[in-house]
Amino acid sequence: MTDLSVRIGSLTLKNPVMPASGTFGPELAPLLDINLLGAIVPKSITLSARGGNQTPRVCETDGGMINSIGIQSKGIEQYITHILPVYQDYDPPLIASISGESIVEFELLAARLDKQPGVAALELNISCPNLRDNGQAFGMSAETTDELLRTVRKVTGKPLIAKLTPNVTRIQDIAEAAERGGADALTVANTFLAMAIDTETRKPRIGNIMGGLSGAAVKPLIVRLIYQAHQATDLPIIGSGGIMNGQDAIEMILAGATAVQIGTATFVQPNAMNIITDEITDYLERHHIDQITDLIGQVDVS
Amino acid sequence: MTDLSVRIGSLTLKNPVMPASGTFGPELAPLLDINLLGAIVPKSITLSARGGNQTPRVCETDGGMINSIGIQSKGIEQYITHILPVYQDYDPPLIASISGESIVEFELLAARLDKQPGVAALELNISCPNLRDNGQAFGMSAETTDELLRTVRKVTGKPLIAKLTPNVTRIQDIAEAAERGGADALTVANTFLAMAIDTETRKPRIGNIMGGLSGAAVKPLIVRLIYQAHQATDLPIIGSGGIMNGQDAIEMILAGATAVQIGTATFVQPNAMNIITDEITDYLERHHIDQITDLIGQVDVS
Amino acid sequence: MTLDVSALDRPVQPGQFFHIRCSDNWKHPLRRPLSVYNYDHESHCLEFLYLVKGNGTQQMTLMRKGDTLSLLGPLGHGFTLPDQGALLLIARGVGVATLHALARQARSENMEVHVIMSARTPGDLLTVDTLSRLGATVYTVTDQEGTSSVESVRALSETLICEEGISAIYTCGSSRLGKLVQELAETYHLKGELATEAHMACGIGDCYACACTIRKGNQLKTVRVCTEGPVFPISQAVLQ
Amino acid sequence: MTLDVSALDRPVQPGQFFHIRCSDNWKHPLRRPLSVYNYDHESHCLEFLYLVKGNGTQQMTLMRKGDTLSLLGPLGHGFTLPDQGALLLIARGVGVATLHALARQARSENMEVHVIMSARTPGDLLTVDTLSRLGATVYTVTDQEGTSSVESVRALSETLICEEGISAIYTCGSSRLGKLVQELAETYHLKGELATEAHMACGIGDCYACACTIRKGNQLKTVRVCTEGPVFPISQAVLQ
Ligand SMILES: Cc1cc2nc3c(=O)[nH]c(=O)nc-3n(C[C@H](O)[C@H](O)[C@H](O)COP(=O)(O)OP(=O)(O)OC[C@H]3O[C@@H](n4cnc5c(N)ncnc54)[C@H](O)[C@@H]3O)c2cc1C
Ligand SMILES: Cc1cc2nc3c(=O)[nH]c(=O)nc-3n(C[C@H](O)[C@H](O)[C@H](O)COP(=O)(O)OP(=O)(O)OC[C@H]3O[C@@H](n4cnc5c(N)ncnc54)[C@H](O)[C@@H]3O)c2cc1C
Ligand SMILES: Cc1cc2nc3c(=O)[nH]c(=O)nc-3n(C[C@H](O)[C@H](O)[C@H](O)COP(=O)(O)O)c2cc1C
Ligand SMILES: Cc1cc2nc3c(=O)[nH]c(=O)nc-3n(C[C@H](O)[C@H](O)[C@H](O)COP(=O)(O)O)c2cc1C
Ligand code: FES
Ligand code: FES
Repeated sequence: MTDLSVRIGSLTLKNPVMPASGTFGPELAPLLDINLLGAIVPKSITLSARGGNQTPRVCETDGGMINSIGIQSKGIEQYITHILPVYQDYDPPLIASISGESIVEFELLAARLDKQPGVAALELNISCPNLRDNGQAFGMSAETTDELLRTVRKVTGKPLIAKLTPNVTRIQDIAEAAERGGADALTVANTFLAMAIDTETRKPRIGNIMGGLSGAAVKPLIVRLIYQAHQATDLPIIGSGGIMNGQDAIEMILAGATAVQIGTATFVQPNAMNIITDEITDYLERHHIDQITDLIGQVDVS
Repeated sequence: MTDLSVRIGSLTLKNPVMPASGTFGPELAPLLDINLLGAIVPKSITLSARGGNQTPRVCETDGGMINSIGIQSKGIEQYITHILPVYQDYDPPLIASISGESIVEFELLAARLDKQPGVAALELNISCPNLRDNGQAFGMSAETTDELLRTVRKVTGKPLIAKLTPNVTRIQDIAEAAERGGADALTVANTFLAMAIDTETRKPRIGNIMGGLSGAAVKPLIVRLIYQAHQATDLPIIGSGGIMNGQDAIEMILAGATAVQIGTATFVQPNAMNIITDEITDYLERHHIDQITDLIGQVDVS
Repeated sequence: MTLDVSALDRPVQPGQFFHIRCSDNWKHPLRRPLSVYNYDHESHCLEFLYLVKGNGTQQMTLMRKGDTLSLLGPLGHGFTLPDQGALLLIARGVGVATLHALARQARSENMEVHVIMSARTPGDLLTVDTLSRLGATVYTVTDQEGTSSVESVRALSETLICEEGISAIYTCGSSRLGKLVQELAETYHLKGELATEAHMACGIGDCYACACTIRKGNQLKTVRVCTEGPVFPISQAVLQ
Repeated sequence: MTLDVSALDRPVQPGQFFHIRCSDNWKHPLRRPLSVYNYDHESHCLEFLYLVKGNGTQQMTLMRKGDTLSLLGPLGHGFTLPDQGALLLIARGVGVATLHALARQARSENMEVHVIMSARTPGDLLTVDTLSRLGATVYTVTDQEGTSSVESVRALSETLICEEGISAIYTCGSSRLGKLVQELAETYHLKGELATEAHMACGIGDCYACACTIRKGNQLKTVRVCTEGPVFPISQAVLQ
């Protein structure tokens, strides 16, 4: 029997495959076996209601897509009363992605969710390129990252996963800051700030001018960021960006990821996560590897 | 008659299409009409001879490639005696790309080339991810960029083009630093630090572990970087990264580029630059635009 | 394009759409939404009518008899028929695809259907014959003939409303005509519905890519076209 | 794969290669190098023999009669024949492709050709028959039969060298055999050449992707396989 289970801080997942925040919802239930996921990750939630960004909010680019949803949300209270219960009847633990506009908001969100038994861990979206001006994010500064983690750490005992931005000069510095601040794990990474212009209309193809690039096109950048973050910290890493199949997931695990998140692939094929889990199992069996944890960070750089 | 000419500092190019350093050589002559280029840009030259990096030095990724050539060069003297003369008989002005391992080396290289009539401008490769440890580059620091430009500025009157790295948190800061330091133009940008792993052998697919990603996959990131740099400075920008056809070139010009460099596309199709120039002309004619300069930065963000 | 969708076990409403993987071309990963043009519940034949716009629709033209296509659907909320009275459909361009399905449904329930079809040139007018064959009365207007101005369409519509016992009015494909329909519905107290479009990623309600603003009472609300739409009561539409 | 390359106006040497755009699949932009397996100067027929390895070669298998292919070439430096004497070719796996062209050329100049062909299994031995038909003497060794160890090949080679008047020795496809050939060439003072492989981008000498290290005199030098190679004098080869 191949053992797919992995640990993210104190949390054990039965397999390393989970959705990327913002690309998953209960609407997938008829198309995907949610109980076969390693974890459930709903869309990032904000403290108060937000309308989201201008349309168009998505555009296709070669081998990927740009999105600028801007976190449309009905606020934390509605999340607790309406969103969390929807997932109660599924087996996988729920990782709540939270997104504040200030450190205080992150603190309030974490404190509020700390009391929710339905929340197994928190993912701190300190990296959304679509909330603040010109793609700025908390995760672009090591100091802010450290302070933010430190503040949130004080108000909750649940595992904290810092979702880093790839739009930085040295992800190692941010990874270390998150570890110092008390993160239990890192998600590497959110989307890449990007832009596309329609040459016929001369208009940006995203209403908000810029947005976040995801999908296959970004994979070689994410593999590099995982490798760098893994060298810089001992924290478990959740790889996210461009995974389209099991081989991509294995590539990230070899680079240093403990688990993986799937986003864009789900838009292409709603049951992509189930297929990817099967492909990971096939790979392990073919290579006679008993436990997936034996692969983590095992890229051979000799 | 459509006017394709553009100005890069004091240099006038008859059209905005030129090769990206490291992807061009006289061997293209039978396959490409070099006299139809806006400029000639040979491979970056270093002060002393360098052997380059371990093999494999290139690998294909989805919609792009990673390279880690590491600037194999025979040194500046051989460049002056053997490389420059090769291009003497072609019309387009030659932009010499120089790559130092220290600010002093950049200074020495610039001083040496300042006296060469065959060199119309200098491109400072302050952004090669393949020279120093783990993809570090001068262009990752605004201070170093400023100081480097300032130093080089003192030793040459030729137009200075700073080739920026995309692997930074805020390209605006680096663009401003280069402008302050005395740059006449910016190339946006060099390659993205990237990594790929062969899941069967578990080895990195590049001998040097990491390398620089180029090709179509990076275009939406480069368009964004051009847009940001154009907002931050008044310098003419040479867009570079992922241009495969005339429409891609127009997209970058709308984002704020004055000229464009073509690299990976030449590997796919050796006469790509000639085709792209024709496609740009077709676009201008179809849209009844007399001068390409009327398009620069004209993305409609209203 | 006609497909055999025997696996489909749900009813398909006019106005609903399918989210289509046009090819396995890695360069163009996203699915494309296309309205149901016609669905025959007996033969399980599903038809789309589409305009070749970019790569996705281009790829679809390359499909040959016997090829298979990955579809998600039927998705979204379709049109609702009035309890009685005649229908007026006002379509522009390929917007006729979705209204066509509605016309067919209404005709199958023996309702009277009038269709005003607008296009740039007479050559761009689609499916006039099929609609006529269904027993719908078709009026065509085009830019080229100078008959498609909002004012002309308004005049024609008002005549029809007054003379033909129209109880419900539907539109798709033009925001100028959408506005007109909104005014007509309000003035003449008609049931009115509008089919909207939006760029989509998931197509099933998860990603909020397809947001559009609607008016509910006095409040503006952002909803998902793929889930709350693509058909909305015309009174809720916010059109500029 | 056989191509009509009537546009080709240059002679093609055995050991040279073509740089091939295997498809216009955007996902896989780079060209792939393939050695000339056979070129008929009269009919302008160019043949490749390739192993299906990854996407590029896979795409090539999808090509049908009548399709066209974008090729750059002939590129690089090919093999040189000895002034006289017999040739010994030692090939492993698909390395036989490039040596095959050499065998054909040598036979057309009436030189005697001996080929030791090594592979994992007898089923992996390629083009034995064609080589025999050309008049080459073929010796096959395989891992499966336990006949392919360097020592066995050395013994066989030494016998041939002593008995068949071998004046030049060529190899491709295995660095262990390359080393052997290097030793044999030195010991027996034979002309020796090796065809190498390297990952390439441009294929024409511009990008320095295809670097390999050679020994010239006492110095190590980095050269481009696509331009200075792919065939090198065996004495220059640096093999580990
Ligand atoms: C609910 C709904 C029903 C539709 N029904 C029909 C129909 O029956 N017949 C028909 O011809 N067209 C219909 N459309 C429009 C159709 O989806 C687009 O024409 C199609 O997606 C264009 O894809 P492309 O690859 O050819 O063009 P491209 O311009 O290459 O597409 C690039 C991206 O933009 C998106 N996109 C481009 N135009 C539109 C658009 N108008 N609406 C939504 N996304 C767009 C594409 O889905 C793709 O993601 C409908 C749209 C919606 C939202
Ligand atoms: C000068 C030369 C001549 C060759 N002649 C032949 C021949 O006659 N027959 C034959 O079967 N093979 C030959 N090869 C090897 C052939 O180029 C590779 O098998 C082929 O490129 C694999 O491409 P792929 O897309 O199938 O594999 P993939 O593994 O998907 O290729 C991915 C990338 O790696 C490169 N690559 C992978 N393997 C090699 C390799 N061994 N050498 C160089 N690049 C590689 C590809 O070109 C591509 O860029 C030759 C190589 C060289 C350098
Ligand atoms: C439509 C869309 C919405 C997203 N929303 C969020 C979000 O709310 N919070 C977040 O942390 N990441 C969000 N992301 C980023 C994804 O979680 C993920 O990190 C990214 O898409 C890269 O993975 P992929 O290439 O597998 O899609 C979103 C991505 C997309 C495409
Ligand atoms: C094989 C290769 C070698 C390169 N060598 C250099 C170099 O020597 N100096 C430099 O400034 N950029 C170098 N680059 C970067 C290119 O000049 C260019 O900025 C990059 O490839 C992006 O453009 P593209 O997507 O059109 O290839 C190299 C790129 C490649 C692919
Ligand atoms: S397209 Fe994803 S919510 Fe509508
Ligand atoms: S492949 Fe470019 S120099 Fe050889």
